Amino acid sequence: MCLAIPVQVKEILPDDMAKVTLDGVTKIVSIALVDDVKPGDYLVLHVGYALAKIDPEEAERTLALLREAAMGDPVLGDAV
Amino acid sequence: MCLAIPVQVKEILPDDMAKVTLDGVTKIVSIALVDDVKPGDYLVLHVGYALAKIDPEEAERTLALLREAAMGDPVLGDAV
Amino acid sequence: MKYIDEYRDGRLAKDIARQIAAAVDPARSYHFMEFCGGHTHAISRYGLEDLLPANVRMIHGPGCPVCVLPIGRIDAAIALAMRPEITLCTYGDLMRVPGSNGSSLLKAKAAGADIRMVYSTLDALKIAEAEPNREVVFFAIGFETTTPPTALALRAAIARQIPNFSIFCNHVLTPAAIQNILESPDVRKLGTIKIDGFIGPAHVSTVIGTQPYEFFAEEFQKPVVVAGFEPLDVIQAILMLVHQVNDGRHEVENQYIRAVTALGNEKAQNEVARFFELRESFEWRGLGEVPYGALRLRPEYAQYDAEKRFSMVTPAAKDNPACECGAILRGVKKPADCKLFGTVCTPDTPMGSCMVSSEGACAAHWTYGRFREKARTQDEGRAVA
Amino acid sequence: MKYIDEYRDGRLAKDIARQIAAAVDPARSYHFMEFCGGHTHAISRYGLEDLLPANVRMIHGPGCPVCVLPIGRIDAAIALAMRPEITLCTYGDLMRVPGSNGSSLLKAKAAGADIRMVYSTLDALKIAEAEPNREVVFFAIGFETTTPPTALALRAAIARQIPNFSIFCNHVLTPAAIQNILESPDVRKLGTIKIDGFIGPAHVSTVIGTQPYEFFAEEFQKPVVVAGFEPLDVIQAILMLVHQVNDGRHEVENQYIRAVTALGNEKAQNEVARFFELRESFEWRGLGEVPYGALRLRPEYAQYDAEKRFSMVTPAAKDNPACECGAILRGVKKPADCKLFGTVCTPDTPMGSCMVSSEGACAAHWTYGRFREKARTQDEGRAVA
Amino acid sequence: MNVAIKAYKRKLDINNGRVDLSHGAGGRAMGQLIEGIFHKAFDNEWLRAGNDQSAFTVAAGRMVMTTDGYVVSPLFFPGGNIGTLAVHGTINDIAMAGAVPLYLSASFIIEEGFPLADLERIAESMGAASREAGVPIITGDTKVVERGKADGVFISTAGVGMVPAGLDLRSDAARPGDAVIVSGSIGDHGVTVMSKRENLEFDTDIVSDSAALHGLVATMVEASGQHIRLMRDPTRGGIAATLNEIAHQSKLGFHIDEEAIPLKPEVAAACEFLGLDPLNVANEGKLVVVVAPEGVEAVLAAMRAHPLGEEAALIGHAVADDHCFVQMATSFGGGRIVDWLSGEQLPRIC
Amino acid sequence: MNVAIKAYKRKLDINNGRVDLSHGAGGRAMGQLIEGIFHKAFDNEWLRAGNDQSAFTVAAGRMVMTTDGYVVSPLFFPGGNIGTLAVHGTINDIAMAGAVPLYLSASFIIEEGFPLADLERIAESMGAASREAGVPIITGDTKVVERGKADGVFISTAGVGMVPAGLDLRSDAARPGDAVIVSGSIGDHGVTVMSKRENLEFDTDIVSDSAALHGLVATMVEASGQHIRLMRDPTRGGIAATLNEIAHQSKLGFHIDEEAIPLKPEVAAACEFLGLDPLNVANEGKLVVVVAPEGVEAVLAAMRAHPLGEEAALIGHAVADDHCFVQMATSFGGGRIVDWLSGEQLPRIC
Ligand code: SF4
Ligand code: SF4
Ligand SMILES: [Mg+2]
Ligand SMILES: [Mg+2]
Ligand SMILES: [Mg+2]
Ligand SMILES: [Mg+2]
Ligand SMILES: [Mg+2]
Ligand SMILES: [Mg+2]
Ligand SMILES: [Mg+2]
Ligand SMILES: [Mg+2]
Ligand SMILES: [Mg+2]
Ligand SMILES: [Mg+2]
Repeated sequence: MCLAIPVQVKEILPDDMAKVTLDGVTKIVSIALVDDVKPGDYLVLHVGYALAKIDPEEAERTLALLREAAMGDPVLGDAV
Repeated sequence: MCLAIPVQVKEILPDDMAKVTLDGVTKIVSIALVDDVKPGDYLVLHVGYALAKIDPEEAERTLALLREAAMGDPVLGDAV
Repeated sequence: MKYIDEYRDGRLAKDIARQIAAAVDPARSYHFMEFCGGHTHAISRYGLEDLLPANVRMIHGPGCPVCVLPIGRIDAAIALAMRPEITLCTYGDLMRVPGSNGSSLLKAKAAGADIRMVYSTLDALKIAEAEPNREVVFFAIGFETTTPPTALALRAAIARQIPNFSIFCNHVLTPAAIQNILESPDVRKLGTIKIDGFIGPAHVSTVIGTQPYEFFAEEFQKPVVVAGFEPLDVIQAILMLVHQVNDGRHEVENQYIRAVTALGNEKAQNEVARFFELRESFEWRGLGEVPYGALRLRPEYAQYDAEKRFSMVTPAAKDNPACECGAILRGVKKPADCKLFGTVCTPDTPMGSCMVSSEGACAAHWTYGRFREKARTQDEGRAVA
Repeated sequence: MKYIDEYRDGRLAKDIARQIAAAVDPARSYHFMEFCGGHTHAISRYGLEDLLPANVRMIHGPGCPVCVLPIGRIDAAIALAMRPEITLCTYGDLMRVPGSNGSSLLKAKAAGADIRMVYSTLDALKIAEAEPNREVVFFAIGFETTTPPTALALRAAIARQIPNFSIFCNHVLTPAAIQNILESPDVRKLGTIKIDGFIGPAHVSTVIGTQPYEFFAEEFQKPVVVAGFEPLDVIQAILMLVHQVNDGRHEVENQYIRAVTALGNEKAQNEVARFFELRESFEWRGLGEVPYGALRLRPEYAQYDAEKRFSMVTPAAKDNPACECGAILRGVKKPADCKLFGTVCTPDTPMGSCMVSSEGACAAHWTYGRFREKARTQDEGRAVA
Repeated sequence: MNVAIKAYKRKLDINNGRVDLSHGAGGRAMGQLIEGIFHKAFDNEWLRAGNDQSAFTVAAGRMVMTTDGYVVSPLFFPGGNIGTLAVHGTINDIAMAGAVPLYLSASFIIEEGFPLADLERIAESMGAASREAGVPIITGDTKVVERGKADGVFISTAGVGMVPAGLDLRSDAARPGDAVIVSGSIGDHGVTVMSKRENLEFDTDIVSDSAALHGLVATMVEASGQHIRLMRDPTRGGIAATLNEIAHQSKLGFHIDEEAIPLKPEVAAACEFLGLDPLNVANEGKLVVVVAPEGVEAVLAAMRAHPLGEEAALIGHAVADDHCFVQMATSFGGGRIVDWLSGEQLPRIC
Repeated sequence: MNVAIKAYKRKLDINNGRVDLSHGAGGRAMGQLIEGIFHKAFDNEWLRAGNDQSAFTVAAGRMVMTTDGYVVSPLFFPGGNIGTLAVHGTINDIAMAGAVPLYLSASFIIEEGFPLADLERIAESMGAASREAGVPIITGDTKVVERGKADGVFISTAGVGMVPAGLDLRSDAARPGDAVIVSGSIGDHGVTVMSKRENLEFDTDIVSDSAALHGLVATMVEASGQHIRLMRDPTRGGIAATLNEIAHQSKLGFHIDEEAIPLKPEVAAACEFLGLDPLNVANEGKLVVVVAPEGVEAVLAAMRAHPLGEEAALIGHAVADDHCFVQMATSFGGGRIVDWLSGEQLPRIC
């Protein structure tokens, strides 16, 4: 039910809509719930609405942590 | 368009309707346009409504006239 | 089938045909117009023409309500039916009548209009009751035979308070049409076509009686024999007409005494009078404007009058100019005289109204009788070759 | 697929699994509940359990909005959909959820109800605009993830003046459910089930942020790691939980930092707050009445609230008494502990809600994991034989 | 129909159940529907084999293949239902080649919401009809479409058969002088179906003539196969359409005699009610055969000796005619053309 | 399709015309529709012969027959339309027996109002597909139903074919140890059709894989016919359904490897959008073949040498399993069951 996927913005359209893409598949979705969306941004898409932006640096950091963890280094995570 | 057929009344039903028959085929029709319809009567049926009673004596007279005419006797008809 | 089979007795028919042959004056010709499509159909379907002497010719009159409905009325009905809220109920006969530009109710239905074929006005009422969200319009058409059932439906709609039912009224009157034919320039003034007598309507007359024909018989000095729709009825009526012509009489005679009286069905007449009134003028396809030739709903029933309720307009629309329906309906020409007959105009793709209903002169001839012409042409063709 | 493929890297997963194995204390067991169905699905679909040491067990929580919808709400929706004027729009997930007596929206549709599956609330609005004569009701269901889209549809319906659109609101709140589990007698008082930590919701958290979990971590002394729905996200979160347990910490950590912040999506939160308010109590299937565990439309939007607009009642309806969904949702039992599992209850004919959505604990186990049990039983069977 | 799944534990609720979209989705529910209704009703080794196609052994020779779609409304009528039509009609099209029908296939398109009880009833009558005819339904397919996108159920059957050596009936084989024989009374099927049509309803004891004609055909072929020019089953459009088709294909005309055509009084009466010509009304258990003059006696005798041909009648002859007219001497004594019906506005009758 | 009437003078208005009820009534209008669209598009001697059935000569041997109904929505999609599916799908069910498809029949059920231009487009692509495959459509049927009682057009095709001597593929023939090969990437057809569904619309360059597989099958049979156990085209329900069916029919299990299954990135992405598993998505030009270990190399080589099998891949093996589970090693490294999809809620895709 909470299925959501990461998509990239191709084009901003009127009425808070945007054309987004995932590996050659394109769809028009609502970006009314997220501010300052720009082409190139990655969004979390759920039932036709973007819910959040994906932060590329944090994503990279997660992967780095994963790779470290895989090597046995301590996993620090992001204590909040 | 003016297709009409002779049917015999089998049964008088409520609401000015009647069950009529023609050679083993039965249908329910309106008799609202004809007065004093009784079982056994023959009616002229058109688009679901009886338009007239058939007068058995006159029908017999027509056939008699036809037979006379066929024999060459003068056709008298019914001058009105 | 009682009152059917005995009037289809072929042996009796041959005997009467013999009497007709004996009665006719070989020196003259007899032209009788059967006003009604019902008679036209019977003549064609039973091959009656084969039984008549060569100098007795039947002229097919305008007596088919489907055939005389003008193209503009079909266009108006189609335009109405295409409206999303409308359910148009109609007798099956109307489905294929050509409107403008090759349109028809059948094609409008295919294009998405909600059009339902009904067997009776009662069915249309039932639909209106069952589907209160639809505007159910009954496409009313027909002569005096078919008008009383429409009147009764209207009465029931009022009594049962069915607000979503209305009537697109196209009921027409036979006496007016007969008068129009007799007064047409072709028939009266130019004398190009001779009509020696009429076979009067069968079922129309059950309603209006024989009295309305007295005027023509007297005024135009033409014999009229009201006849049933079975083939023996028709052939007997022809014999009666031959006798009148031979005797120089021009009376109204009633062959269909088993169902028709002088005064007709007064109850039905009253129903019609209660709900309908005369139109000053109404177009008949083929005949043009006919004064007092049609009915409309009385103003007090305006809410049931689809023309008013939906502000319908009847567009001006022209028949195919090559179509000879008008001349055929007035008895001036025969179907085979039309260039379109049997080429582009057939019952499958009718161009004119006479080709639509099986009671139309062209359709009846094509469906049942065209082998006669073909036989002729073929013989001629072979004679030439 | 960027941000997908890299989180499905099996080699990396094996390495992390090795780290988990190295980190765990062999003398103790670790029970972690993944609250969300999305995590349950990922664990089953990718076979994550095969990678975990025997003393790390995952407990499938109630985090599937479809699974926790009580039977009475389904019955109410079916009753509404059977009304002739209603068009019920719903996400496909709900179609097969069992109501009372073997009913479901799928069967109601087969029986004539006008039920349409939509992909987005936008589609439901489109239907309402295109068919102004229908009463279009959106069957709204979902956690905090799915509520903002419903709020936006409501905003659009008001702005575009769509009077025939309304919402049957079944939105529920995750923190309330987590609290309910932690406070349930099984978990808290009886101690029959031990939960050592939680994997926190992924997409719910994009909206509400990580802050709401602080309370539990503190109050119940349980670690929480918010994690993404990809398998590497999950396994990384498990490793993080193991470390917290080993360290005796009970913090809220965020593995899903690429999409989740501490405060979440405030714009979405505001949209929700504008149109919705808390219900004092709402039944969760399996959990019973959960205080402040769901939302309803604010009274000023009553005309858009299908429950009020159509005077809907939620009938009292009992689950199949043999169904163990409740215990499973609270982590007390496992799917295979239910007598109905895999016999009369399968995803084709679900008896309880956990068998309906592919995110339900029973469905996920049946669809992806049941070979494990069978293998066990088979081995046992053979051992005996 | 290749699904054989035992893992489905809950029984089909035939009495109260309806077909829903899951029954067409390729999963277990579909397998259960197919097994629980179709395999059970048709019951044969080919279906049980559960392949995408079914196999059978043939001898060398001339085969025929045919297909027809059945969309009759209403689905059930006195004397049969859409299922019996789907079996009989396709067998008959095979039989009209003089062939021995061997196997049938059946493709079902079912509207969401269709009662399982009705589906079972249809399937069972198909099974019975196919067993009675000795022509098994060896392969099939099931699709479910949304409510409002079909009309209950549509069935398309196909059939194959083997033509006896030496027989080759063709649509252009009629010759002037040939006799036209009809196997029995006309119009029964069409009138029966129309009598049950909403808005047209009338009561009559007439039942559909729906029947498989291959047995009758076999006796005819045996009696005088070499003299049979061609056969047709006069379904949609009635014998009027059939004779006109043959006339155009064989490039000749027909002269038929109205009085010779077998017609039940009730059918005649129903046609009066409806304003229809019985020549245009559909049949589902009758055939029209064109026979060379030398074979007339033998064929007619063979037909009359068979239960489905007891009332067989010689109704006319082929004549040379460039216009391909079908002409009829009316019982009244005149002549007329018998034409295709134009733009028929009738209920669907097959 | 036995009407051959020249008396109809007005041309079909293909550009603007629509199918109306007269096109199904058995009269001239129907004859004109059939001739003007179907006979023209399929264009062969059998249809021109104008009989109720069509004849052909066969040698003695084992024949197969199959049927399928096609109800896909939308009717047109990238890579094909309902007509190409109806030709390819039925040819494929014949081919899955290892047989040489010979002839097809086609039954059309058309909704009143359907544009003649669309019907012609469908018929022409069927004609082209059948000519390309060398399998003529030799007999057919046309019905027209009222608006709202169908969904544009439904097509049921049936087919017959001849099995090469010595070949006998059966659903229960798989044995533990056998290899499972798929002929190419999965899910292309289903994703293409879904991408065009109203409300689900997304854009992608994927096209349906709709194709006739008998040529590929012929090379496989030639290469190693004796080692082929059985074949299936994984249509509705995808390869998940196909493998489960085979498992239950052959009473064994399968172990397959997710990484080995050919899958286009766009199909994978579309499945993410829709929350679907590509294993459940339909194919219309792919086959799954179970091969005895000795034949694997030859079959795989033959497949890869054929344009429709270039991407053929060995995806797993049959194993002994009383539970008939299809188990898959995920690319992630875990194990899972691959099951039938339950109560699919997808658009109709074949
Ligand atoms: S044949 Fe057609 S066009 Fe000619 S007069 Fe008759 S109806 Fe008119
Ligand atoms: S198997 Fe079915 S009945 Fe048992 S707990 Fe799970 S959902 Fe409930
Ligand atoms: Mg056929
Ligand atoms: Mg047939
Ligand atoms: Mg199939
Ligand atoms: Mg329907
Ligand atoms: Mg036939
Ligand atoms: Mg098949
Ligand atoms: Mg198939
Ligand atoms: Mg046919
Ligand atoms: Mg439709
Ligand atoms: Mg197949």
